[in-house]
Amino acid sequence: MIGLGLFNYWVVIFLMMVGFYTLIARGNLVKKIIGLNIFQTSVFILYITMGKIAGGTAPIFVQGEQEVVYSNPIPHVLILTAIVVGVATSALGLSLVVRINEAFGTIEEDEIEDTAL
Amino acid sequence: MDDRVILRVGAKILIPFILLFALYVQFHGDFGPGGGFQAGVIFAAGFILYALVYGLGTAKRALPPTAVYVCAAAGVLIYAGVGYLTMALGGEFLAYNVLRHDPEHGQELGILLVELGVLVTVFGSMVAIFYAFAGRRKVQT
Amino acid sequence: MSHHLPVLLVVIPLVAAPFAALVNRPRVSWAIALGSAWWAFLAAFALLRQVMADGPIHYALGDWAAPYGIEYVVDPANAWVLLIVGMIAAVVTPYALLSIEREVPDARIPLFYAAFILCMTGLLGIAITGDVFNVFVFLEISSLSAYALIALGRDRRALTASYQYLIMGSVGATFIVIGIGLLYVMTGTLNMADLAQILPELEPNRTIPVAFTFLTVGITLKLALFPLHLWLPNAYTYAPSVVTAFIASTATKVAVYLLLRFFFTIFGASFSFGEMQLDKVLMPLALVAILTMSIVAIYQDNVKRLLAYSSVAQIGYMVLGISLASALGLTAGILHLFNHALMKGALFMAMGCVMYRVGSVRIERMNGLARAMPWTMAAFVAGGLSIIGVPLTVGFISKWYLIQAALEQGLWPVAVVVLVGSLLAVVYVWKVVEVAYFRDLDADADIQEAPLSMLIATWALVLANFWFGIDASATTGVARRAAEVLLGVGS
Amino acid sequence: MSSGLLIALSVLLPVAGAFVVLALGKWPNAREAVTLITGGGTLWLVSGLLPYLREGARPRLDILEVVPGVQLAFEVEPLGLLFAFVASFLWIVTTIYAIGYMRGHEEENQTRFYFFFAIAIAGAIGVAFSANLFTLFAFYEVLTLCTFPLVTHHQTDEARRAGRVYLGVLLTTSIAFQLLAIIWTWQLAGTVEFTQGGILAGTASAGVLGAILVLFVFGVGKAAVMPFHRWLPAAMVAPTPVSALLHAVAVVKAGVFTILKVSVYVFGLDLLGALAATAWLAWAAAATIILGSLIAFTKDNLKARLAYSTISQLSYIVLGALLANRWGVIGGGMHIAMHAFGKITLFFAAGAILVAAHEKDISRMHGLGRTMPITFGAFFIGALSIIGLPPAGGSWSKWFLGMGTLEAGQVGLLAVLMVSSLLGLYYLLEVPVKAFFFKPPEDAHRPEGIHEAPTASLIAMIVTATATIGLFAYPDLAYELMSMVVPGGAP
Amino acid sequence: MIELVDVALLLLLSVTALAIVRQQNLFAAVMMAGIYSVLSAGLFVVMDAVDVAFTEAAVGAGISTVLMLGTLALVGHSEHKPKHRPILPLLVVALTGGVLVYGTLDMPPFGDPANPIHHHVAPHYLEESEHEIGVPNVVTSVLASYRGYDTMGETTVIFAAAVGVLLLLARGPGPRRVLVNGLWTTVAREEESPELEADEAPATEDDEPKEDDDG
Repeated sequence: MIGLGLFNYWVVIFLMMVGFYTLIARGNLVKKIIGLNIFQTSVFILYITMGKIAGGTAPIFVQGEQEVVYSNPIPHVLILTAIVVGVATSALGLSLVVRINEAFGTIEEDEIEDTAL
Repeated sequence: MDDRVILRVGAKILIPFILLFALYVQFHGDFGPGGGFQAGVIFAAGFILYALVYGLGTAKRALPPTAVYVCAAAGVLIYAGVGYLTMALGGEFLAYNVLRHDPEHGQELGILLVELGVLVTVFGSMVAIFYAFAGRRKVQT
Repeated sequence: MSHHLPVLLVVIPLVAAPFAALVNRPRVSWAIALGSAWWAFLAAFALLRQVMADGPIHYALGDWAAPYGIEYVVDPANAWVLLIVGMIAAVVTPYALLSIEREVPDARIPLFYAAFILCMTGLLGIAITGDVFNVFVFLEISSLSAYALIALGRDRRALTASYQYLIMGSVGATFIVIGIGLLYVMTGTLNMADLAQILPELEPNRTIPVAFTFLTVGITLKLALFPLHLWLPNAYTYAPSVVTAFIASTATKVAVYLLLRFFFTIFGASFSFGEMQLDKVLMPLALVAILTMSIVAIYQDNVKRLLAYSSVAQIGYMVLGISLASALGLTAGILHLFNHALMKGALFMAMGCVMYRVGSVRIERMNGLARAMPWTMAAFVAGGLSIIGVPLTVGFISKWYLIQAALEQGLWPVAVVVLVGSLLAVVYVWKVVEVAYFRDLDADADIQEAPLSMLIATWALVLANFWFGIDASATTGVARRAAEVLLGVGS
Repeated sequence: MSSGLLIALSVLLPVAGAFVVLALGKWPNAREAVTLITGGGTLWLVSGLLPYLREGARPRLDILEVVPGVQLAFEVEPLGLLFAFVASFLWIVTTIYAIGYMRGHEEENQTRFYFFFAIAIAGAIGVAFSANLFTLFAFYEVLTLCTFPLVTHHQTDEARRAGRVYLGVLLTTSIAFQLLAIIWTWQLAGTVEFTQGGILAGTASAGVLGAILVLFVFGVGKAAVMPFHRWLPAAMVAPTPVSALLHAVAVVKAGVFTILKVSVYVFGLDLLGALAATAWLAWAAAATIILGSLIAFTKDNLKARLAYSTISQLSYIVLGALLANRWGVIGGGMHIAMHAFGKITLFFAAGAILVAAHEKDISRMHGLGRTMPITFGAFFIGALSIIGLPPAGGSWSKWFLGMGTLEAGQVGLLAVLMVSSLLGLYYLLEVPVKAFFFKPPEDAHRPEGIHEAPTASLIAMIVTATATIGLFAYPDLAYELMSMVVPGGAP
Repeated sequence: MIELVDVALLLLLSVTALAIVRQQNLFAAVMMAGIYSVLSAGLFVVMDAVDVAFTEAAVGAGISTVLMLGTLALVGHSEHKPKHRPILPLLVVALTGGVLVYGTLDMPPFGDPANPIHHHVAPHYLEESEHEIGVPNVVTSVLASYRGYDTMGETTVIFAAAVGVLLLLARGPGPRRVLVNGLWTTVAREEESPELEADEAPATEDDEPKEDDDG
């Protein structure tokens, strides 16, 4: 797996940037949230990738075996927290979208700007 | 609603299993993957399935919104409560060692309790959020 | 008890929030919020006194020694920020009682206070922790509740403002997470002190500068440094008055603190300013922020928006102090955290009083308002004088230090920009003053002075503006110590 | 009474009086009685300090340390005492005058007028007694701000425009230049205390010190050195007592006083004389003297003419300071007192004409001297003093100033003084000459017989006119105090 | 073998991500976002992060999708075509990505056990947690005990989100207030009405002001 070198990271960075792009370039408020989700999920992948040890196994102790290499548990813990934060943000963002739709009658950014004037 | 009989029966069979699975995830978290958060999500998912199939009204009668809000708040209180308890027992905040006579059991008990707190909050919050969304009606634009 | 003070400071409000959400009586929720706010204020004050006397306090959460567990570390720098948050909360909450009843429907008030307490808790948590990932968690607590609070503004544009803030805030937070991840991958630790120790020992590499960049951009998004400030004017304009007053005086301050912590404690001044040449980026941005945002403020018709742009300019002052990277500059920046909280708090609270009686803070609705609401407008004038930097107000003290710091390095053009910023402040403050004092009150307007509880809270901050502007030895003493701690000099 | 208490009370008494005035707003007689009593008390307190100075002491009162090394403190030295004497004495006279004027003119908001008037006096005495640049700057700005409501007393559009110019110029110059100069001084010298012989010598190159001097001279906008003189004519929209006391005495004298004080106690005459910038600035002052006179020449509105005359005369004092020798400083210091008495008499007369005859323009005052002999008589005496002719006090200060130019070897500057006096001879004496000897315009409705201003105003005018003559006969006190400022050989 | 799975999953993820960007039917986009989550969960399993995979599947593919669908049901599901070419966002994204790639150049290679990440704090957990805590799943130990405080924060985040969503969307009982002259004023205290069924709830019984103060 070491053979992959940095390639793995680069693909993940590409994924991140696809999400980031959707987030900042699109005018649809729901699409932005989807973009945010992809962006964040990809960051999670980056973290988990960093914690992987080639030939390692999930960090759950197995009785009796001694020579087991475990992958690093810390990124897992951090990402568990981050996932929760991510869904919390999405939920709040989506409820804002619902309210914006009720107030402005649209969820397209440019139309909102038009009606707000 | 009659044409959804299969759905309802299916759900009736499925939901107990989902809840059971959630409990398994909760208590198996020490040994395998899983824990309070995942269990809470699954619990909530089971209940949301119920609500989708039987209607929001039925769901709210089964589990009133107030109860859901109390759940969402109670989990945080349970978690922090463990912290206060350890403090009262002379340890640092969330130092589970002091919960029992020997540290290892204290840790186990502490983890169990805080995972319970997580479960309760996650379940409560997820259902509360679901209720909030489902209680909204589409605006004609 | 006093041993547990650092953690209790945060977790007492944290458990208060669920209670505030559950009781279905607005005034009980308010009382809970009031209790939490005053607790935070007093506890932060006690902590500050303790660290000033005995040096830093460490508290290992779960009794796991750092870096294995999360630890709370209190030193003069963050005790100072904790005090700012606690103090503003303690003043704003009494004020909130009536203001919120006017601006938020009753049914939402309990949840409002729950979100308010959570926002405060999050800010306290960010400031006090010694663990970089814990920063992120509490950052999200404060951000999520802040988004909800801002969306409660009664204008429908509060919703879009909140959404915009949510998007930019989440981008900022995600950048911070990326930065933390890159730091972690190079060092294997999340503890701040540990990071500070390991980072200088690393071989020169390309990852750490990138981590640094992401953290800087992420945090500057949160603190609304020009040109990443776009979320701020709308958010401040449309949020309920209380929320604006609280967030404007605390949230950006905590973000500035975070920036300081990363620049100076974790990366170290020699890396941040030597290798990364941070000053070359921050200083021009700060100067441009001071000038352009002050000018933009002049052209605003909504006074809350005017003050919001002024805030972006004032953030420029803080960042300018940081970018000088000297003890004096840092002292100026840290001092301005506190001073700006006092003045902007007072100004936004005065506008909240106007909102309470007039229902708008648009400038054309303030004709002759000084006659109907003399105390409110006097508070606005006093806060405005402080923004301008008239002597015997806190604004002057900040400027005194900032200019001194600039001159110390021979940067007299910087000093001139700071002063020009003050002059622009004269223009935008006086714009409001002229309308309130020189126009005639609309004949059919039936406007009374704001309620006493709101006035008292507002004037408490106004008087603090003068008190700490006349006797600044305490505030400057703490700011200097904080600067020394961050720079790693002195004790 | 200890000297510290005397100092504290002489600043606090007017403030206390102001608040009593505010409380007594509904009873005009009591309100004005309190103002008079306060004025008398203040004069008594100030005079109580004279013996200390005669013993060679410098009574000092430290209030508190604002920031480390910077004190809010008072220290009485002869120049300050002279200024305080002039301000507190003329306050009493002006109050007497104002009682007649404000009632005769049926002005509104008289309570506010007396309130801010008293605060302004406190500000002036604070300036006079300040022990360092910081304290001076603080009271300087207090003076600026509390005179703003007086300038804009009528709250009309015209007043608002004038207020903008007033505040704009004074705040701009003080914040942008003076504050910069003060902080720069602090940066270089490590202190801002006024010290005999100066504090800046040897701290930086002549270029830097010259720049600071330029910042000081133009930064003290109240000294009205061109091109920062516009505020003074603008302020003439205020009621006449305001113009009389503040814009002939307290405010403008605070400006030139600051320049004298900076010259003597911050730069020191030796350093000042060595700087190339001094000579250039002296010529800027000279230009202001000539231009001010020339513009005064063209003004038909009496108050405007007096305002430009003031601008011109202020630069005499600035010039005196910049001559950087003993005679120049003595002449400049004495001119503070001499010009004050002379100019206030002129303003009193102008106000009296307005109240009694409702005339503003000189061209419409032909023949008015016959109806108002006392007023125009007083005007004549005041004019003599301003021009510098015996038997009025102004001749002494002009004499010393002339000696100063000779000692400095600046014959050109002496010529400027002469030319300006000649111009003054015309533009000031034109008024009484036309009033006494010309025929009234045909459309003017002049009542038969003597029709003077209200008695209170007349009394005030007579007092100041008499004092102007008295100062010719007994200039001893002013001279004695100024000699203490620059100790040296006999003249 | 594992490399192959890894590469395949990454490829699929890329395809899905690009499809989401191009997709203008939001329903489809949401479904694909769910797929994206499931795929990443698969990748997490490959990377030994079973707990994370579990959570990602439950949250990303489950809860998030339900919420998004719920939102779409309320707001409609088609996206407008972007009007102008998004030059600036592309620049920002290219710059950000470029900086990140630059940053990875000195990162230890993927999967390298010599990576410093594996040598400071993590070994302590792996070696000590068994007797310090006694729970076989190290992730649980770290999550609930070593970094238990973070998890409490995380619980609070969820709670905060619930508070926020309820503030925005829930309609509770209580006195009815309307905007009069830009201010909330109690008009009449109604009976605390039993909560309305979703289907019967009037659309704008709520208190959204539609007035425009600034416009």
